[in-house]
Amino acid sequence: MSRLIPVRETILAAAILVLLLLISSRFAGFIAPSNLANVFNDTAPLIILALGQMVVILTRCIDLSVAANLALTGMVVAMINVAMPGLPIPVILAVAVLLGAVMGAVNGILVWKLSIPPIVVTLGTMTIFRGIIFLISDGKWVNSHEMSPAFTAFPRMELLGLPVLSWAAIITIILFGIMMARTQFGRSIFAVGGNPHAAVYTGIDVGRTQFWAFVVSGALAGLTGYLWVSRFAVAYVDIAGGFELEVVAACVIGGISIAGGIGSVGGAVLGAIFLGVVKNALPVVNISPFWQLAISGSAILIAVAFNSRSGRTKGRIILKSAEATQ
Amino acid sequence: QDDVRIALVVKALGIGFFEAAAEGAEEAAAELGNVEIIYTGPTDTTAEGQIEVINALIAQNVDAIAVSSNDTDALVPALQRAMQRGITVISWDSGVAPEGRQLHLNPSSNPLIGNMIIKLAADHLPDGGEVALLSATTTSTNQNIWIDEMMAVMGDYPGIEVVATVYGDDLADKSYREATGLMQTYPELDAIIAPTSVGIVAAAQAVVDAGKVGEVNVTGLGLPSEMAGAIESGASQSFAIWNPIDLGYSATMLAYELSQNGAVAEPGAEIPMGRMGSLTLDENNEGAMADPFVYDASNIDQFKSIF
Amino acid sequence: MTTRIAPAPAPDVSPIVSMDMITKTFPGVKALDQVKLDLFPGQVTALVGENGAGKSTTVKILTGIYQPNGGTIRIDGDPVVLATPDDASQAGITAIHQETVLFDELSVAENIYIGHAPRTRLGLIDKARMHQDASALLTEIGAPFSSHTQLRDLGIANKHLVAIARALSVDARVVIMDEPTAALSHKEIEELYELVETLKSQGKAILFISHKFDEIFRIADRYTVFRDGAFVADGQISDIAENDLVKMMVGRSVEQIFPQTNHEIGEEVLKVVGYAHPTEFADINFTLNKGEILGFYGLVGAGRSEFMQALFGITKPSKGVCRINGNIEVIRSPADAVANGIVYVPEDRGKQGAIIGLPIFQNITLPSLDKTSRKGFLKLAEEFKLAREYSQRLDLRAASLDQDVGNLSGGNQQKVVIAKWLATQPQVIILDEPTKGIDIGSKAAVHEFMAELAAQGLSVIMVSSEIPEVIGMSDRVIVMRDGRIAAEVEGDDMTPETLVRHAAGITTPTEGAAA
Amino acid sequence: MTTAPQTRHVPDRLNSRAARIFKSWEALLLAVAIAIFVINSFASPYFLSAWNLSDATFNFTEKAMIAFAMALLIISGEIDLSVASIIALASTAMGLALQYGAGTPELVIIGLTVGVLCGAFNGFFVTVLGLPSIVVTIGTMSLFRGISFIILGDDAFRGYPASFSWFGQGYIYWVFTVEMLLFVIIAVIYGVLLHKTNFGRAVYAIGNNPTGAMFSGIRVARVKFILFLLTGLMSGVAAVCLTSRLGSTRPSIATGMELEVVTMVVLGGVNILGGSGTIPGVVIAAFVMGLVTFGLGLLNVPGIVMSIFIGLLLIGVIALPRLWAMAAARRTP
Ligand SMILES: Nc1ncnc2c1ncn2[C@@H]1O[C@H](COP(=O)(O)OP(=O)(O)OP(=O)(O)O)[C@@H](O)[C@H]1O
Ligand SMILES: Nc1ncnc2c1ncn2[C@@H]1O[C@H](COP(=O)(O)OP(=O)(O)OP(=O)(O)O)[C@@H](O)[C@H]1O
Ligand SMILES: [Mg+2]
Ligand SMILES: [Mg+2]
Repeated sequence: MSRLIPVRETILAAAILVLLLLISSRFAGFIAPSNLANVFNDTAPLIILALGQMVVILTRCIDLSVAANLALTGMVVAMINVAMPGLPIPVILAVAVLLGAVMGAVNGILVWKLSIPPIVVTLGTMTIFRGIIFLISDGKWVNSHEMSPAFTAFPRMELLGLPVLSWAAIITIILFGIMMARTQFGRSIFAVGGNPHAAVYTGIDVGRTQFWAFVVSGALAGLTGYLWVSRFAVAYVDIAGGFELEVVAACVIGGISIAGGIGSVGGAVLGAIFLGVVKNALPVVNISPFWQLAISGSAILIAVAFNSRSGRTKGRIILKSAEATQ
Repeated sequence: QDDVRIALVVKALGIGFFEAAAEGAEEAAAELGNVEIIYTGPTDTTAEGQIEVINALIAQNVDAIAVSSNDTDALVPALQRAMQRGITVISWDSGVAPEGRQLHLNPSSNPLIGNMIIKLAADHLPDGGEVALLSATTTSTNQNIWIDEMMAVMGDYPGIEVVATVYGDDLADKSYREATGLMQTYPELDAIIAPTSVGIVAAAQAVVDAGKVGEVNVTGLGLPSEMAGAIESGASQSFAIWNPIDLGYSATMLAYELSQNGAVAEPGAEIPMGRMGSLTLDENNEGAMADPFVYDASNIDQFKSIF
Repeated sequence: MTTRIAPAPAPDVSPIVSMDMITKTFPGVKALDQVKLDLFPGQVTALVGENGAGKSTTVKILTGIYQPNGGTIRIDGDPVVLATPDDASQAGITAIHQETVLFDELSVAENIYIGHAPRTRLGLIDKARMHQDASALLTEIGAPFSSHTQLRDLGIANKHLVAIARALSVDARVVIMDEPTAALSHKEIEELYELVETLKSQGKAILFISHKFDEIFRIADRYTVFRDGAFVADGQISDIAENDLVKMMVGRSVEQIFPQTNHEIGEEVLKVVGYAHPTEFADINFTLNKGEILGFYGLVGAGRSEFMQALFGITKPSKGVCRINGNIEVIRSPADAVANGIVYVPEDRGKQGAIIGLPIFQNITLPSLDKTSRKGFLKLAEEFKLAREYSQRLDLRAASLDQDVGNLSGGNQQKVVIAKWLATQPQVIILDEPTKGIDIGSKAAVHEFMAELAAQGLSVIMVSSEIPEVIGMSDRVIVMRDGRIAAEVEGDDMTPETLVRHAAGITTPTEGAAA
Repeated sequence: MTTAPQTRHVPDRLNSRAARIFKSWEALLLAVAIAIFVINSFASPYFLSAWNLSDATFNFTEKAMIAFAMALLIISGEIDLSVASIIALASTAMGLALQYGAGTPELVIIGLTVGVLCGAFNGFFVTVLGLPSIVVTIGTMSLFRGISFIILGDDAFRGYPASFSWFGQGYIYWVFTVEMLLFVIIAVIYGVLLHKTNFGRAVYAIGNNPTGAMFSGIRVARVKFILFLLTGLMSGVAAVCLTSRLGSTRPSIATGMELEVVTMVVLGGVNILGGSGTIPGVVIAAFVMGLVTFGLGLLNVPGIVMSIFIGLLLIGVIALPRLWAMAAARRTP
């Protein structure tokens, strides 16, 4: 029964609706479809990264290096673009995804083969990736006028009324929906996080699954790296600084259990959208932007307290069964 | 031979404006002959980062520190320690409180800049209109001063209304989002004034993406090399900046004068700064280098490859 | 009811699987020592042996979870290496494991098919077909729930049915069942027997592990006996008597194991009145006297551990009082319990008992730190003194006292846990399945020690699911069923038959209810 | 019946004290620290100067104060990512009090109290509601700093009294700063607390097996709550020092410090999953990080490049022994 109506997602969606209504009472234009499309577009990178992070968290790991991965990939593709302005966008995309995946694989290998705790691994690679950006760019910015028009135009290109950036998020959501529900890998992810011991009995390699989760998260970070850099038309060391925590926050708000095994694509997406709405609404409803941090912090606390209440395991009930059989 | 070591401490490494200032510093060093420039700074714009850098410089016993600070007050104790150890300390571009430095070099006089940024917007709004400010961080000293100066002269521009001030933290994505938010909240908005080189570029990009070129004019302070695209697209009619090369050059010259030639920083003093003439100090030991210079479609091509 | 289902086929067919000279060692334990095991098509082979004899280890080797240190496995006469669980299912071997190895967050169908779900042409999991197939399987084994149910919503018995369905979802030639009936009710057990019969008629080889002799004699065709990780004997069930099988299993007759209990029972120490919990247990009333060994018997899942943990202050009872030495005491936490002289040696040694990662001496002194320290500051010399005293008393076998307790064998870990509690000088010691998973030698030592404690005036509560142990050790036995006290038996009433009858809730005596 | 068992003698310890120390993580780390010290003295002529070394300690003293409390928290199996935000909130509270005329003693008391209250807030969510600490403190990390932003906005509090500057800028004797003294005192207190008291033993027990610790009569929730209080308190102390050193409060104070604190703790040999680690290890790790950043700073290496070294150090010191073991295992199958 609880399966038919996913409680957490419904409540989160309702919370977002209420939030939208509140905002629209202060500023009606916010819920105009065109503006909502803008908000979605602005939240697209967060959605994509949150999905990658979700996979990692489901396997009982955490990836703190996503933002640094994004920034490094973004810088590399920007520099490639400056050096070879003629390189077609599909090649750039492939490079970005591949590079991101390689960085994810580095994390994954350290977790899988050396059994170093994921938080230590990604804390380390986070600083290392950022440092590498500085080394390859010499700390310099890549500015919009240095990038080729095709490079910066891609994420804004409109298809069926929505920019490519939004489509990237939508396609990622669909692919993840299919992957998590309908593929062996997706189900293994839940199994590994839910009960690693049992996963071994079922023939699922826990370490290998975690490795691939990191690769997926890295690849998405790479993709987002290109989208980010081209959308804001600038690349430098610090882009998306601290974004990793926002990504984790989106997952937590979306009901993904940090202990692994519990979570859904819908939850991650809604969690990201919740943060996106808050972030975009503050400037327009004239709440001082200084409130943003406190609001998202409170949202995390409320969400996690709520999720743990609704998700508390029932335990086995010895007496009930007694009553039933008598 | 023992070189004179002058440290040019910037808000953060990698920002085009400061890279250009460093070039100017090298130019001054070459002119002076026996000067070694240490160009340094934190990687992100934090006061704590600058303090660590300054501590390292004190330890190296450099001759002078010229700093563009991330925080008016937080650097003071560290800089005071530097002065106690006999190091010449000046601030430039973004100042520190008077007790933390010997003098401060303003790129231009603050009232002039404050007036300039609103004038740039008003010149294209003969019938008045709504303008909004997109600043850097809430704590950036110079932006805050310029905005205050601007507010002081608003009486000269009747019909122009400042509807909001937002902060992009000198981050491209945040500035972009704030600019987009401004255009949504104030559909009638006529101009965005961004007195920061990061914010102005992001705002111009946001205007282009919102399809509001021609409706919203982005202006403020920016670098020709970064703003060339915005002028071309029409997102920005004009903007201003002083020459960062000159600024780095002047700061180096001043530091050299104070530490090597016995110049004394006191109210009313005139301190030479090479080809840029001399700096006259006011009662706060501050002085202005030169007027800001306006760039628009007529001259942008000439400067965009220089800085 | 106990009609033999089918005559044993002639033993001249060749085995599908045969294990030969298989050895498996764990750090500090030789779980299997050159054992052999043959499984024939269309026959049920019962693998019998005491706890820790190596039965489950054998299962894990056959299913590719553990790798043997030596020996050969042959399938249809050809040597194979089963490196992963996948290899094993490729080879046609499937198992219902002793522990439920399932996923709470997945649906029943997904649990059944994880790893080998039917695919659509695009390579995606075919949900419709998966649920269809799963439903068919569930119907076949008589499971009363839908394939869409989320596993977390099922009770332990139903979870076990899912595990059975999972094993059957693989088209296997060899089906292994490791204590499949331990958690099932009568009706489900009957259906399982029918299922075994069907599988047999399909020519599959079945390995059936059970401690229940009645069912072994009812459904098995052959037997193999392990003792202490070594092969003892195998043969046709029809050729052997129950008593002989027991003897082979234990290596001596059952009565001999238990020490003479010549302790004196004194006045009342503990009285529990009306203990209840909203979901786990209700109406628990009993008394415990000085120097008494009180046995708690019941089927696994009867709620004994839950109640003991409430008595120890871990779970909070909703009702009930507890009187210690005549005074009413409120026990809200284990710290309160210890202060009142009640200590608990838990069933789950790894999780709840030993603190793996801490050295032996620190494990022993942990609840007695107040005694070995001054004003909250540790005094190592005192700690070692205490640890030395109790490790000697329990005859602990270890390289040194500062060795990680995790490096000890199970029996010695158990000794450390008991030492830890004895060092607090308690009045009442609760031992939950004290000999579960420890070797025969240690088991005897624990039994002997228990008797010694009682003789010294300590009151002992012993929770055990092993009938011989309960009968051999206890002065009095309380039987629990479904969270309530089903009976209290004493003296000559303590027969295997009465205990099983009360534990299973059978009102009319049945034949062959116990070994 | 078995015969009366012959009691065996089990020795107290297997290895001598010297052997244990020699093989320890701390010994390895100390060797690294000494190596860095020697390399630094060759790399820069300015390194071996008392005043410079004294200045260098500011790079780590405040972080280390928190790291000691954090070490206990991590050993117990929890973590607090909100420490830097606690500093911001405590500093803001001090600034606010300053506006109402508080003097130095009041400022210190307020800073410490706010720290403890924040710790209690975290502790409540973790121990009473039973939520995972990593998530709770990611939330409070935003919340605490967010409150500072709400209070301060784009403003700053300045004008702290001269006597207040003693904590972050004062010297006890010659080159020895007040912060150094605090660092030493706190290190000793936490060293004793963790290694020499019943409380410390309980922390280890909880970290290795929380259920087992509870079953052994340890009040697990209470111990964890106290650890959150202590971490909050230490953040309060660091807030006093940092505010005093900077002479002003802005909401962005100490941004990102939590990760440096965690890095220091992990580098000090504390198992991020709980159960093991020592205070001497953290002390040495503090020096290692301080020496690396100061040494590279003298060479004017940008901070971000230093962080590569720290990142590599972090992964390297954990990975190398494991790679070693794997290689050894391969050689002798
Ligand atoms: N992973 C392991 N690590 C260390 N020792 C183990 C491990 N698994 C099993 N053992 C030990 O191997 C021996 C055999 O255990 P096994 O589980 O095979 O017994 P069993 O015959 O199935 O017992 P039971 O009837 O209790 O299920 C025991 O002494 C056990 O403690
Ligand atoms: N619903 C369930 N889901 C999963 N595991 C269960 C469930 N019920 C019981 N178990 C497991 O079965 C085993 C036996 O249960 P446990 O010993 O806790 O039962 P109990 O109530 O203490 O009964 P007793 O001690 O009388 O056997 C334990 O390992 C327990 O974890
Ligand atoms: Mg078994
Ligand atoms: Mg039990």
